[in-house]
Amino acid sequence: MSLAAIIFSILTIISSLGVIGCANPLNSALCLVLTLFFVAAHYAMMGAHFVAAIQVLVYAGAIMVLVIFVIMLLGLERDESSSDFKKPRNVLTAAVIGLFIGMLIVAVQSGVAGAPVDGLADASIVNDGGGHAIGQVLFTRYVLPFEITGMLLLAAIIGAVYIAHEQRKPLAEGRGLKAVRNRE
Amino acid sequence: MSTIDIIAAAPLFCMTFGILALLVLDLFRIDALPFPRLWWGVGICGATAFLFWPFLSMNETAFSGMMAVDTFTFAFALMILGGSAVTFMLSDELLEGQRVEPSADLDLLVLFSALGGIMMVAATHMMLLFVGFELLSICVYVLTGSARNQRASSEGALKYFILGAFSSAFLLYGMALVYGATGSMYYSGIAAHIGEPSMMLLIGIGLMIFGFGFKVSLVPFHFWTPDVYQGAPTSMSGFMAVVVKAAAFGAFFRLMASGFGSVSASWSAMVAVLAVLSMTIGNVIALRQTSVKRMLAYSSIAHAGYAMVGFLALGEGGGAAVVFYMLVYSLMTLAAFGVVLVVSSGTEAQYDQDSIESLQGLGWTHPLLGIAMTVAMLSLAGVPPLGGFIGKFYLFSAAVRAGYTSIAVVAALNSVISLYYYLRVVVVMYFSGERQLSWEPPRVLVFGPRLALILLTTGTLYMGIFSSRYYETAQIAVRSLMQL
Amino acid sequence: MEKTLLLVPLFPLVGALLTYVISGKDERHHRMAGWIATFAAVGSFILTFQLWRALSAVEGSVITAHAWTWFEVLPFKVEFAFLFDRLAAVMTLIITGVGSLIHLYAIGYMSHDPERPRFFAYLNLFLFAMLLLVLGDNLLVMFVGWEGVGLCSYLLIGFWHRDMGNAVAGQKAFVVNRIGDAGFLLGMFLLVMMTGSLEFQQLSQQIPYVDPMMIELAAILLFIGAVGKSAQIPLYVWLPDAMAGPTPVSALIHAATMVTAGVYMMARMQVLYSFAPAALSVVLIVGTLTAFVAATIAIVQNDIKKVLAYSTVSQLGYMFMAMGSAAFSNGIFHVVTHAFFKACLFMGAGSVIHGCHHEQDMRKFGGLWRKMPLTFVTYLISTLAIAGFPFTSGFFSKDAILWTVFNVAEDAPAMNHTVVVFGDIPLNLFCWGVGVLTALMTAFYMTRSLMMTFFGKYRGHHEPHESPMVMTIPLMILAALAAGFGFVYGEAFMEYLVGWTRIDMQVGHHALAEHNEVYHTLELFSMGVAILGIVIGVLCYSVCSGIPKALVKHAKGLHNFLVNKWWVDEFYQAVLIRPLSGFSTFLFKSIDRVLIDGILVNGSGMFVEAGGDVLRRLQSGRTSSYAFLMFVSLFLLILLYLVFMPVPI
Amino acid sequence: MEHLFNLTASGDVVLSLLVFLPLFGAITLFLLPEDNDSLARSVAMFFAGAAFLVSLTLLKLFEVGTPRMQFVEMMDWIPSLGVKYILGVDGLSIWLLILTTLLSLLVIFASTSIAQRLRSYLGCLLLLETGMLGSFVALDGITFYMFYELMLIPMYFLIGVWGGKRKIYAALKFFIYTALGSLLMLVAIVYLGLSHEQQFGELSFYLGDWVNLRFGAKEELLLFAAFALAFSIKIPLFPLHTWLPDAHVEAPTGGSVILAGVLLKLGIYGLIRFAMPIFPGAIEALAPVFVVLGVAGIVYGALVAWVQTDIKKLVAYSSVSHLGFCVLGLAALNMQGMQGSVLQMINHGISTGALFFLVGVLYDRKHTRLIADYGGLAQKVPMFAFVFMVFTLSSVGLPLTNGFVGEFLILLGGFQYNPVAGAVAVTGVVLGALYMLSLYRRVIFGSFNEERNGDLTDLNPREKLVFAPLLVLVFLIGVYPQPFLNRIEPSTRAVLEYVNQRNAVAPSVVAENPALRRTSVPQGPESRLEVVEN
Amino acid sequence: MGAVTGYLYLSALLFSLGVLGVLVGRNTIVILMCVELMLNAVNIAFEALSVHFQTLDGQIAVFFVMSVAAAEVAVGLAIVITLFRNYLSVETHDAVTLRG
Repeated sequence: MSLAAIIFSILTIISSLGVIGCANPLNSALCLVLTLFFVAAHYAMMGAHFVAAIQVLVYAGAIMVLVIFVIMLLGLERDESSSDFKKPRNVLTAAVIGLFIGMLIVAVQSGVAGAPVDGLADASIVNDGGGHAIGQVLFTRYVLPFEITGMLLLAAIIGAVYIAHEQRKPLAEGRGLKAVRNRE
Repeated sequence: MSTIDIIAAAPLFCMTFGILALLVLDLFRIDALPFPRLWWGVGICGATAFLFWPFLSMNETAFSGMMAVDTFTFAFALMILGGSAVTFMLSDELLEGQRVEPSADLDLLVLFSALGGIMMVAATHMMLLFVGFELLSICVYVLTGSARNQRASSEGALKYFILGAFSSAFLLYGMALVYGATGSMYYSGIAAHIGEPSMMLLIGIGLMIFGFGFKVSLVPFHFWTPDVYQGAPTSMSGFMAVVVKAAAFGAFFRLMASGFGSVSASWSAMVAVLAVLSMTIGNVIALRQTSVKRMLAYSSIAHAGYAMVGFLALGEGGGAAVVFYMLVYSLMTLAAFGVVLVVSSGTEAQYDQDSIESLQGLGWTHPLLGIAMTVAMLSLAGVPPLGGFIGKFYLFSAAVRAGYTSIAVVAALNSVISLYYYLRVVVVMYFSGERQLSWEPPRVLVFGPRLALILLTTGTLYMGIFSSRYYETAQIAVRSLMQL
Repeated sequence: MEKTLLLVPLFPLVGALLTYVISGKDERHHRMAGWIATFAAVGSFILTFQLWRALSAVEGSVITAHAWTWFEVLPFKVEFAFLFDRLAAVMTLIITGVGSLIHLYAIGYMSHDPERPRFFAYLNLFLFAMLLLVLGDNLLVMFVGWEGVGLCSYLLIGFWHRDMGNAVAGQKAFVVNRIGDAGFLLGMFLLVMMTGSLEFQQLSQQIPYVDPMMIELAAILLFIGAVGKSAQIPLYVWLPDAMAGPTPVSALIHAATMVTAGVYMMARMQVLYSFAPAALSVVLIVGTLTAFVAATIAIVQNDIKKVLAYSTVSQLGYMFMAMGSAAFSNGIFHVVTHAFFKACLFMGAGSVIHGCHHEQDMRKFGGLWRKMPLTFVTYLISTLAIAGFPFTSGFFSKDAILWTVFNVAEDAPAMNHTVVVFGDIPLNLFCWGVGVLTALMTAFYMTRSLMMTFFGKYRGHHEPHESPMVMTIPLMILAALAAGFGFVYGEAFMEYLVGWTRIDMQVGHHALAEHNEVYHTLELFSMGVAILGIVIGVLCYSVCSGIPKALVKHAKGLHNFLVNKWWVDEFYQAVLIRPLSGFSTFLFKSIDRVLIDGILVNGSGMFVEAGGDVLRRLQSGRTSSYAFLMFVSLFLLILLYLVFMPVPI
Repeated sequence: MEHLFNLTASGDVVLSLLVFLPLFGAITLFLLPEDNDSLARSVAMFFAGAAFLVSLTLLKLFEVGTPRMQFVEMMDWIPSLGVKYILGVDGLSIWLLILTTLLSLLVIFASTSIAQRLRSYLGCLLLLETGMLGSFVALDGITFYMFYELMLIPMYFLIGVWGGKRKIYAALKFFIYTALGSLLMLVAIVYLGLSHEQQFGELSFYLGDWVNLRFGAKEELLLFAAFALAFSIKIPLFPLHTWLPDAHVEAPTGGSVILAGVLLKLGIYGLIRFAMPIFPGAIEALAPVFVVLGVAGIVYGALVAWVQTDIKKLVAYSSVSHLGFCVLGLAALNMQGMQGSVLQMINHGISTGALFFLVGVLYDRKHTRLIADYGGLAQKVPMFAFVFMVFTLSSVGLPLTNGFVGEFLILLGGFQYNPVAGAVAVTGVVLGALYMLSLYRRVIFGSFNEERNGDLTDLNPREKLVFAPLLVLVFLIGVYPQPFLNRIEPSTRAVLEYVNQRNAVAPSVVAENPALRRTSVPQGPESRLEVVEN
Repeated sequence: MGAVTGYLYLSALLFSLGVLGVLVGRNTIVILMCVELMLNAVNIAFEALSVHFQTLDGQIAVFFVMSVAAAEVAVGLAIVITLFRNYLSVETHDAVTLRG
């Protein structure tokens, strides 16, 4: 790994520690934004510029804005929920996760396969990192997952709206086709 | 778009069109629908199921290898669509009782999750699997929280969401590790490149088992099930217990069989442990439950344990046993949840009345409900003439054929333990004299639930006696899946 | 000929059914019942008499009749068949003869009992069962009769079932008999194993080839059955209590017929016993002891029926002494004579009780010879007979037994009476001595009962009256038989029987004894003993009536011991009944309730539920703890199977 | 011997008709209007009567003297798993069928005391009858198991809905106790079916195919243990009997008559039909265990019955003792014992069934089962006393009653097998007299308590009609049992010869552990009998 | 060659930190963010593998993961709002009515 990558990795880890460590949800949200930027930097370094752009645009931009908006909406920026690390359970959790990391590292060292199998294995496409190649693959091979993801987003919207919006009418004469039918 | 893609796409188009049509109609509040909204949902499910029929005889993959068009997908699609249709029927006009504001959005979400479920089962590519998995999960999180102003429902939704997201992240990480270890996202690609199972692969498989284990509610990952089933409105917990679990089992089986089939020696030990734990702990805790929904939740955990036994005997007909068992399991559990739904969806006093005492004397006052519940309970317990017994019988024979006789004995003993709490329900309904509770479940049943209960009960009985035809289709399904 | 043989048991059966059918109707039918039953008994007596007459004409003097094959599990087959030979003839004549007389007597005795038909039905049923026992062609048909009579004695003893005491006595009789029957069953099984069949002809052919040890065992087991049925030590306790039944019952069942079944069985199985010397010694000892013990108890009894009951036990002891010394014909001779005088005594006692309005305590009698002359005379004759007064039938049969016991040692090769008791006295001499002593005591207590009942002044407060003719006729007939039979037909009877039993040839044959001077001295000696007993009895209870009271005062302990029947009942209660019921309650309470039900069944249920409670608490409801538990278990699972699975790192 | 089991479908349908007739009855009952009791009873009577008549014609057509299966029906049920629907009747099951149909008919006829929900009560009885008949004729492992479990549900409802005070506990205990045994048997059945696939290629659950299977010693013992456990719970064999008293005490009269009359026999029948031919080595090796438990059951049942205060509990424990006899007969592995055992099953069905009817008569009038509440009934109800006397004698095994023949053969067989066991078993006969007569005395004799039992009425014509056939049977079997034995003999002989022949050829289990060798009397009894024969 | 393993180490580390955050976190929104963190860790792994294998599958996977993450957050926050409306707090340890 190049030196820059290592530096950015350390920065990413520090900022993610910040996300966990901060008592105030607002601070941790900001730390998360920082982490996302560092991750986008990693993508860029790896040559996937388009992905890095999307990362910054979608993740940092849209999702985090929404999160911070909700934090402000619920007025949580003031309360200091202390996720103190001293509690015995948390220490145990940290220990288990340490072991977990060790296990993952040992696993990752060996297992990575050599040659790619069925992907579009030519360096040019990857390197130019442009949207063109991704778009081309996305709408030929991955068309079904793409459509389903569309469905997914639509469902998420309907669900979020249904569940979060203020209750407009008292239960009895709720709008909707059935209620109307009853009225005749 | 080769012909196979068209055949594969037809049902999906039909379903999507139905959903969007419903959305638009509801959006503009045009009551063009001559019949209540729920029958629209049933209509869509019916049409899609009809379009799935050509899958029965085929055995290829469509959408450039992403989606499998074979009997296995057909079988599970039928189950998922059937389950959704029955959920629609069951919740007809009973939603008020569940403190749920009746609106088209719910039906949409149910249909979306059904679509997601089918995609999961049909997926032969990890990405499609993941996206289907998420579509199903997202919709069900919302459905759980659909009784917005009830604390239990929102708490259930919260728990389900956090733990669901947590486990899907693990699933995803598992996929990444497997992708790293094998170099391909296609099940066939994975199977081809597995070779000597490296530690990274095994951990990947382990994490994916965690993700699916959570969805199927196997024991170490089952903690959410009782709370969510109790919190969610009964029709939704019924939907989750049946459709979601069936879809998760379908995808899990396809992944394990065609993806990691060749290294089954390595992960079968883990599956065996999960199976035994689920059976035993599921049954043992269920003994002490007073709430019917929580009891049914633990019973579904136990039954997930029984179904996992099928995974141990991939070669020797275990798969067919799992497919058949899921079919029978869906019939029994939906019937049970249906009865609880009807009983607890009366006046204000009833809403959180899901205690076993609420069923008191039901056998005599409401013969249909009584019989449906008794058949469901006895079938879940595995008493012979009913479907539950035949399902268990297939599972036992597969396990014994694969040499896991000791697990078959454990399963037999667990059935005995389960007898106790299933029979307690029958005791409350028939043996403990007249009804002391003030309220009565609705005397004359609305057409929807009545039809659904009759269908489910006769289905359970039918499966008990004439099960061979369905078992053969299940065998064909699994055979096609293995060579894929 | 076979037809009549089949009819003999059938008559009483039909009689029983008829009387029972009309039991529910009005008063007129009740009287009829008695006569129907008696006609049935007399009818079967006549048939038997005909058969007996025809018997001598038949070659080999055996008539057999085969009804049907009862059941067969090849190679073992059981037929429902009857055998009529000399022995059976004798017994059947006694049963039907004495039976008819007792039926006649019962009509009078039970004249004002509301449930007469039921009584007579049971009596007839008893006759049917007894005839089955005696006429049976194989041990199993005999066993049917054996248990049948046990049942009838149970029904008859508990006839007046309003009073729970009678019912308990009836049940005690049946259960004790059943203990004997268990031994009988085991004997039969052993015989089936050894010889493959139970028919008497088959057995007598097979037995010589069977291993001697098995023969001894079979003999002992069958003897246990006899002990149960014929009330020998240790299973005699039911007979005294059986006096709770009406007196005709005691007369018929507990004197003449049923109790002698054991003796008949040994006679019938004499082939087996002749090959089992050790068994015979046991029989001899048991017989002697029973005779002695019963006699001692009879002395102190005050209830007239109890006296006669213990006297029956004692006389049965005598019969088994005869059997024990392989003198089967002598035993049967004593059975016959005993049937006569004991039935007469019981009926006499019955008519006394009937006269004194159901009073049974001898201390309430006295001076009845004037009021009931006929009963007195017949009672006197029978007492003399039982006491062994010279030239009465009792004397002849008892003397014969004492004689065979005395000199059995020399000329009975089959008998190995080398068993020595008390220093060097050979067993049989010891038994003879005890036998003589018992004869003395018998004479004494019978005379005592005679004196207390018929002499002195009347101590009761009822107005005694003589019994009607229907009761006194049987008394007179039997008294005559008791007096004369021995003298007139003694010789002919022995000839008749000995002709039947080939074995008796070698053992103490009566005729031989004629020229043997030792026999004559013995005869005189036993006459003396009998007369001495009678004289003492007369003296004690007439002239110097102070002696018994003085004796009672001095030998307080001994008297008390005897009055309480050697504490045998209490002994059984303490050693057998109470511990058994204690053990069963223990079994039920602790094993059934606590061990199997409590611990195993409910216990496992509770264990599983406790497990459920523990695991339930794990479900704390907090999401973060769920996530924590899930993650930790995942980690452990992966660790677990990574460690076990040999995976190249 | 193999010829016995390779069947050809004989084309007639009488067995299916017999088995499913009550089922049709139950279904038509449920379609009837709810409240019309007399209609319900007449319909139930019609179907039960029809079933009885069919069983009688079956008896008439039954060919005596041949061990082979008759009226065989063969049909595929679950082809993929080789599960076939095979019915057949032979000497072992013909009398049990008739006993079932007779007792069911009598129970339905005598169901006057059931006040509420008579329709469902009769429906449960008919369903129960189907289950019982099916179990007795089924020859395929799964079909047998299906009917075996089908019986549990109606019996569970009979006890649970119409039972006494602790009915729920008793019903649950009954169901779970039996289900535990039967589920282990299910695993064994599955294992057998699969091992047939390994050894002979195709999966089969038919008894005839299983007979050719060969197992290792430990494997055979384990499988036999699974079957033996299920059937021992059903019998009930000594340590596993605690469900019986509770089930009997709480069950309604009809329920306990059927439970005692027929359900208990399935245990013994199952052992003879399934366990013996398939695991001859194991049955030979474990015969001593069964003898010991059987004899223990006899003595234990008798003693505990003696100290009971509740009549039904007393009769229930007497059943434990009686069936201890049957087990002893079975385990003696000789002709006398086996035939005695099969005959004793029928006798026990008649005598104990009648005894429960009698208790029912008292319970319906006075609603109490405690012995102390009765006394001196002879004066008030003489007819009842007479009938009670006859069945007490039959239960005690008095000669000329049905009890004696069976008991005699069993004790003879037991004695030949092991004299000590025979001797202890004979004490059972004595104890039997003890507790039955003490029951009879305390209930019937003694002083009559007018003010408490004054209103007792004697047997009404309906009850007399119920007892009449049973009385006739008691004396018929007692006096002339040969026709019954003729039909039982060929089948038991076939099974016994097959077991001995298999053990002679490949004494698999017995050879390995000689300790389990059968104890034999000094001279081998069989040899002795042969000497006599020729 | 070391690049991919390096990034995999990084993703493993980030993933574990995310898990730690979820297990320790008390505020629902913080847990939500930690889940996002875990998903990002996986994205890094996918991207690294895509580069290593020289194929685009990994990158497309990242796209799908991102869209799923977005949908998840949307629904998650909606649930948090209803939770807030019913429990007036977003602490997970408050919502414990369902248990046993």
